[in-house]
Amino acid sequence: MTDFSSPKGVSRRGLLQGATALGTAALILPASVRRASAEPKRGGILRVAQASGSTTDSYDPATWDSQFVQVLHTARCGYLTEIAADGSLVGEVAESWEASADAMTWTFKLRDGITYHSGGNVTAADVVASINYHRGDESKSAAKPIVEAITDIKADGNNVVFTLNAGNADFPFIMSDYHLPILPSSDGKIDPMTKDGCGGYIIDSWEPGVSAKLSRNPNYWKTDRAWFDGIELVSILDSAARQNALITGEVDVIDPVDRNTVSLLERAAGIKILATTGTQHYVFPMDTRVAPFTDNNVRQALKYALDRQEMVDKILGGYGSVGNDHPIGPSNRYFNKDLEQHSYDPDKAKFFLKEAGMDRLNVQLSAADAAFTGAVDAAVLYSEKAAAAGITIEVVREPNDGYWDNVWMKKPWCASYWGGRPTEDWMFTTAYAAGAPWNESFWDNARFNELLIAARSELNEETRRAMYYEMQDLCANQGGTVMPMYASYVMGMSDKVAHPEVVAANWTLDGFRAIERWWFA
Amino acid sequence: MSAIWTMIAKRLGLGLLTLFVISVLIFGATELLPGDLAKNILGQSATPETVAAFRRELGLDLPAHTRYLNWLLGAVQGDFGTSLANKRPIADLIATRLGNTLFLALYAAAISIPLSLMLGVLAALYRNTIFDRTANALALSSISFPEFFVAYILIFILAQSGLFPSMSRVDPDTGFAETLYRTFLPALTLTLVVTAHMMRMTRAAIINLLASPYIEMARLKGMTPMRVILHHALPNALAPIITVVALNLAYLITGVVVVEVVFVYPGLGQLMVDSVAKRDFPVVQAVALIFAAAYVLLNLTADVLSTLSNPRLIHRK
Amino acid sequence: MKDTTEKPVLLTMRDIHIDGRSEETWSPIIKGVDLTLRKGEVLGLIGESGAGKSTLGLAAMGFTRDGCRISGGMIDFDGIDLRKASETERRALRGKRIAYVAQSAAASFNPAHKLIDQYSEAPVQHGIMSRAEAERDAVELYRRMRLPHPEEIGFRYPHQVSGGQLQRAMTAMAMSCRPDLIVFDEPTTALDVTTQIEVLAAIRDIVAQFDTAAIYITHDLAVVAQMADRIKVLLRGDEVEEADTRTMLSAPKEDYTKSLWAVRSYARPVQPPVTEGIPVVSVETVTAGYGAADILKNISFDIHKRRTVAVVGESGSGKSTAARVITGLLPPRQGRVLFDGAPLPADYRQRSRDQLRQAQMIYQMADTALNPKLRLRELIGRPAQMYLGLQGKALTERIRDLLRLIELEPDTYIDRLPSELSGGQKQRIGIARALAAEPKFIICDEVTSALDQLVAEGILKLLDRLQSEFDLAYMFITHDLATVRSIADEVVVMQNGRVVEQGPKPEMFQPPHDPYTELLLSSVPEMDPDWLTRLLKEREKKAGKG
Amino acid sequence: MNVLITLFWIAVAIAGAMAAGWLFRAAAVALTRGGTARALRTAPVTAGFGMLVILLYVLVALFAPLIAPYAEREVVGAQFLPWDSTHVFGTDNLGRDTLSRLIYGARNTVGIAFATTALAFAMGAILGLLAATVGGWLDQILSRIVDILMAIPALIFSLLLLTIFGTSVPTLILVIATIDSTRVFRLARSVALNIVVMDYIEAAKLRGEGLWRLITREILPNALAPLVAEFGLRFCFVFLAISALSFLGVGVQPPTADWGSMVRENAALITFGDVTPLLPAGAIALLTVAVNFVVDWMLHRASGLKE
Repeated sequence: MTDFSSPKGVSRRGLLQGATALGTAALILPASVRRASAEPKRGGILRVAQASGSTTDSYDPATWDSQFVQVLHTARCGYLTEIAADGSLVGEVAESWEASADAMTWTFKLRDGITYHSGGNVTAADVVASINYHRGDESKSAAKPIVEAITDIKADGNNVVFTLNAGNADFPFIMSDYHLPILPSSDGKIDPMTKDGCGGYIIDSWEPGVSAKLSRNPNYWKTDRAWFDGIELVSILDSAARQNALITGEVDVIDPVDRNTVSLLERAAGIKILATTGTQHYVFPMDTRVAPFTDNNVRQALKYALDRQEMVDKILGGYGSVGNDHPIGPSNRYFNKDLEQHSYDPDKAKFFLKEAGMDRLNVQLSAADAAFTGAVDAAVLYSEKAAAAGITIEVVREPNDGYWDNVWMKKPWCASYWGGRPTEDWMFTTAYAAGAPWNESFWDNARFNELLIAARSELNEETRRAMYYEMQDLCANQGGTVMPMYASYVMGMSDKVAHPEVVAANWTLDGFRAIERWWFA
Repeated sequence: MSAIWTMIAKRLGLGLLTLFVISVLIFGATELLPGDLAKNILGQSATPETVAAFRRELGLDLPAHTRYLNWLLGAVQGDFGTSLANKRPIADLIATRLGNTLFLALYAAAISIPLSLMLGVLAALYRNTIFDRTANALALSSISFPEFFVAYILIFILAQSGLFPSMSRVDPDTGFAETLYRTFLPALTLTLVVTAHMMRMTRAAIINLLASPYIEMARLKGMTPMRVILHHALPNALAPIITVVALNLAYLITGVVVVEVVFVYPGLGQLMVDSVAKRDFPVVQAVALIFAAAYVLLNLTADVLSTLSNPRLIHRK
Repeated sequence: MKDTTEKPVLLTMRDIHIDGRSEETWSPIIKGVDLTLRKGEVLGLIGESGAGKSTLGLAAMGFTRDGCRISGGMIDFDGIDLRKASETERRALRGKRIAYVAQSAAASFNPAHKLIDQYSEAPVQHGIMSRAEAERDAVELYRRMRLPHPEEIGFRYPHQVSGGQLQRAMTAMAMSCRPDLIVFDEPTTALDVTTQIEVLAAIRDIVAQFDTAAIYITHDLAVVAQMADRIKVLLRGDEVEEADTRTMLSAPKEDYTKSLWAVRSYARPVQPPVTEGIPVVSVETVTAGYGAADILKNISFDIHKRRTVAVVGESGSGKSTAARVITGLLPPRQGRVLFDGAPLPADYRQRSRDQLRQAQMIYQMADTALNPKLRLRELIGRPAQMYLGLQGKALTERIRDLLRLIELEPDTYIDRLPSELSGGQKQRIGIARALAAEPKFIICDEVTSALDQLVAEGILKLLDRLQSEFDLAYMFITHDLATVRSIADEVVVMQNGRVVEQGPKPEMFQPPHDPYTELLLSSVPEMDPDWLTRLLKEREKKAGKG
Repeated sequence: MNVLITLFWIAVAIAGAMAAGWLFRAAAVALTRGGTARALRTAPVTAGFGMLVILLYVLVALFAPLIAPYAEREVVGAQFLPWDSTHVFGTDNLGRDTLSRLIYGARNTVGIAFATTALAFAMGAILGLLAATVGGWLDQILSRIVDILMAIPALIFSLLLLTIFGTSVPTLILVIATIDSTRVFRLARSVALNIVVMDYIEAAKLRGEGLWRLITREILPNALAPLVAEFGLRFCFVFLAISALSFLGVGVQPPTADWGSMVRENAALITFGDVTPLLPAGAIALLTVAVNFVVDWMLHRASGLKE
């Protein structure tokens, strides 16, 4: 689908997904592909077509909000830390890091000998300036909330010392966020519009909204990365055009693949499909402050009135898995395996409606493909299945433009999506805690809120697990969010393109790093 | 001839007025659109203070009429400002895309205008024959398919077989022949879209004249049907044909965003749509004015050419 | 007149049948006419509209208009069977050996090309001359056609040349390949009388010079009398009779021919001029015009009850503009119009409904004056409904009365559309519409000039009867002096926006005349075959003296 | 060889269509009387075919619920089922029956297109006739406004307006109609300019007729032929406008089936050689061709050319 989605939506995506997926299930490749991937080698120009990219894109890291700039600048820049393909955290510009006992002070030791494309060395002062750019009252950065906890940053020789306002064991993960590249500085400030960076590729030319050309950084410090000689990133908004470009061999990789036709594409000669499943999930949050959603029976009725497997099959083309009305996925540490899976059950839905004192229910569901690809279709399927339970869902297609401004968290029931969070606490805190800015269902459950705070400081693994299990139960059976499915990232590529056995699932395109991780077979 | 100059001057004046009104309209419309650039870039996370800071920096805190007047003042002096979103001068942003848009429009026109005139003349000559009706039905079918669909079909037939590229990626370094080759499919798509209209108009304009006494005279002078049409009817049918050609040229310049998207061709349409989505007002204005100016100028050119094609209007008694 | 009986036959048409298609059926237009033409001979084809003159003339070229077909008969042109010949063969003849001169030169010259280009087209395309030769030849023929500035006139566009000159240029063009036969299709009908003389003379001379055979089609007997060696009379696709010109004029055999000849004799008794009483309409020192130019310059005349004032002049004389001033469509710059002694507001929009009602107008072209989409019931009924407030049955009764007044059977016609009427019937509807308002005064703007003579006479008689029945005052705008003779009480002669002479009709037709009136009067063709020759001699003599 | 076979089938299709048109015309002539029958008898076979197709579309639209094997929005199976006897044209991306969607699409698409065009003509024609009749400053103002609206690219303009006002069907109709009405205005005005110089208009003015009657009784009936012809064309362009808008993300509300959106939804399949998207596109094309065949005939009649 062509995505003329509001930039607001995209920036929101950046914010909500702005963390790494800890413990996400990495893709395990079939044996045949594994063989082809065996030996990385240098050479070739990789051409990647993506569904985003706008003429208004810029070099300024404060504004990066779409996949095109995320992938482009990740190739150009280095970060303090990097999420490895298996989900673990490794150092990049930082060689190592350590925390004080209360996890409030973090010291990062920088790697020696990393240089910018322009030749200068990466210094601690650059790190301080790069992070400070997003902080402070005058900051206009979309990353401001994730660095808000930092109260102070100091350079200490080759070390950088961060002081936080509260302990946070996950802080190094935050430093891998794509908004936070390390850029050259002078007088304690970075030039946000600089084209310089310390990543594996140098931007030769970039026409925003059209394409970018990059060439390999000859002085790149990583010796086992950056196999391609050059990169061409193209923005192809139209999904059919993207597929055609792959079929006709004009690009090597496309992302994403239209799930409607992915099975047809798979059959084409010389083309393979790569899908990675992480924590990305699609939701239909209800405003629990507004009737009829104030009544949990109504919410429960709605949760039994949709056919999740059908949605996975028809909306995701099978590339995904069913959800259970809470945001914790099977790859999470404390995923509640014992929780009853909600399934399509019109009788149960009717039962709950009766409990709510209703025979019939009429509700409006607002959706636009800006929320997620196929959102409108998903809403239509929902509406069809719900009819059997005496529930009439009127699907309202909202304009993509302005969706996140006018519809999301404004209309009583709408479509939305989450990239997921690496930890249960982070996910719940962001979107389910009472008063949280993105608590899209405005849910306020006393028990849940209490457990959330308790679990954060609970050190006993079993107790903690029990708490998170209960929270998932609360979320699923009393929460205001219908969560039908987890969606995989689906990419298409020429079978000449090879990648490591393990492909990162925290983001699409191997965690935005396919450019430096992949090679031509 | 002086009458023509007066007309041109008058029409240019009216054209400027049109552009002015359009700039007000577009400004008003972008004001009505929900959200502004500051909020778009900052996202939901922004505190009221940071939004204010952002707006102050971009001048979005000023009242609407002040912002408009500032823009107008710059525009009158030829300075269209910089994009709010990425700070690039709008002139730079637009230059290559305008070139691309014009190139594609001219390319499509270079195929479609001779083609449609030829078909129109032939259809008029062989009117009500199988040829006429087939050409007519084919032309109508081609305009009744949505543009993107025509594009997909052409890609399926001509690109997947490897004859032509499915993407029209061009940059200033691409050679002319190569550019022609790469943009062939979008040009062909647009040709299919506009040819029918021009062909039908050519045919109708010619047939409309066939009952004229001077056509009968030409036939009675023993002229061949082809000569009657080309030499006697066509010169007198030029005015409506020129008008419809101008309208279609204007469409080729201003209305091809869908084709740009499908063929990944960096033209003005995509820029306009992107800028509307981002509420990047100065860019929206600049592109809208270019479109409107193209329309006004093409119409003016059409009127001048129509006048020149009519001896009654240039050779007074 | 020349004797051509010894010359070889050029064109033979035997038992020609031509059909025309209307809707889905073919109906006959020409029903078995024979025609023979010898080299150098001029045959006059005469008849009213619908007689099939033009169709027959074109058939002589092996040509039919779209929607017509030759369904029977034989056409032999100088040994070539035009019906059996291929289209290519026929095309090779057209323009080269058979040429055509159309009624309206202004419409038949291609507006996009210069005269000389159109002249050269036939000789160059038929491979007779080179372009340069054709241009030299054009100048020569333009000179022979007595066109002013023959060297330059060819380089003008048709719209830059006057109607009479265009008609001569077209005749020259027809001559460009020195054809054996020219078909003249009403070549002077659209011209003013004074211009007509020159064109007739030029055509006659050149046909004689090149010894070209001609078919001369016209509805005007006096004209054909000057041009033709023989005359053939057609009526509704049938031949009535054929004879040499003098015989035909002096001793027509058939009743129809006689009735054609007789039309010119209608004249109603002249009523004495009114000297006292308030005129119904009084035009006082009116000057009016469009833009900067004055079309009317200080004109005055009165029209009394039960009287007909004929305003005569050639095109551009300002007679129609005078009507527009009276109706209020064109407010005058100076002067005023009085109605029953009271001044009328200059602009019709300021006039009261009753003032509008009192003055009605009948137009020249009934085709454009009647809304083609309205039925007669509404066309006639609307004024009665508006002005007199008639409704329902009373209205229908009134409409039926009006239809009877104009001699149309109400039951048959009341729900017809104008397109279902003949030309004369349409004009009658125009009259009924004017009468429906029960006016005192009617402007008749060239009401008969688009009609055949017999039909026109009927209209004039009707108007005459209505005038006495309803005490109407008429302003009769016309360029046709014959009409003036038959119907006017008083005459106003206009030229270039001025009144050159005015007075009661008997005086006007008696010398001494104003020179312009003299020119007008003398230019009206007469039935005498020698009239043109005589007139030209007289004018030459005068010019010689002067 | 393949080309020959294709050509053969195209020829067969054309012959079949013409035969159908001929039969329909014969039937229509037999069933009508008077002027209508006479007019019909002169209709070319193409016009007969056009009328037959239009009639079929209208019938399908009217009786959609009776004809369609399944309901408009009913999910009847897996997605993209192949063509078979249960689902003649297979199923769409959500597993709805394509044939049923096509049939209901006739109702929605033709309905919306008709409403839009009618509205555009009501606005454009009235204002255009008014401008031509009154002339002077009113004409100047209206013409300038229309010039300005026409100078803004239609697609982008409608996108802007729909973003501002939302994409409900009434808004959609209103926005497209407004933009379309500028074109109608131009046509109506230029046609009327040729009519207002006629003597019968002068006669009506001199009679003291009011503006409304002047326009509705004297001018409109005479301007009808070119307006109706334009109506046919504009009517078809509405489908395209809706389709292009749905390409840009604004269009008819789901789950309403409309051909423009159906083409859009399934368009990508054509690049895999699947002809399913050709069905709604073909439905639009067939109607366009049919309407224009009829329009051509009506124009031909109005022009009075005899051939």
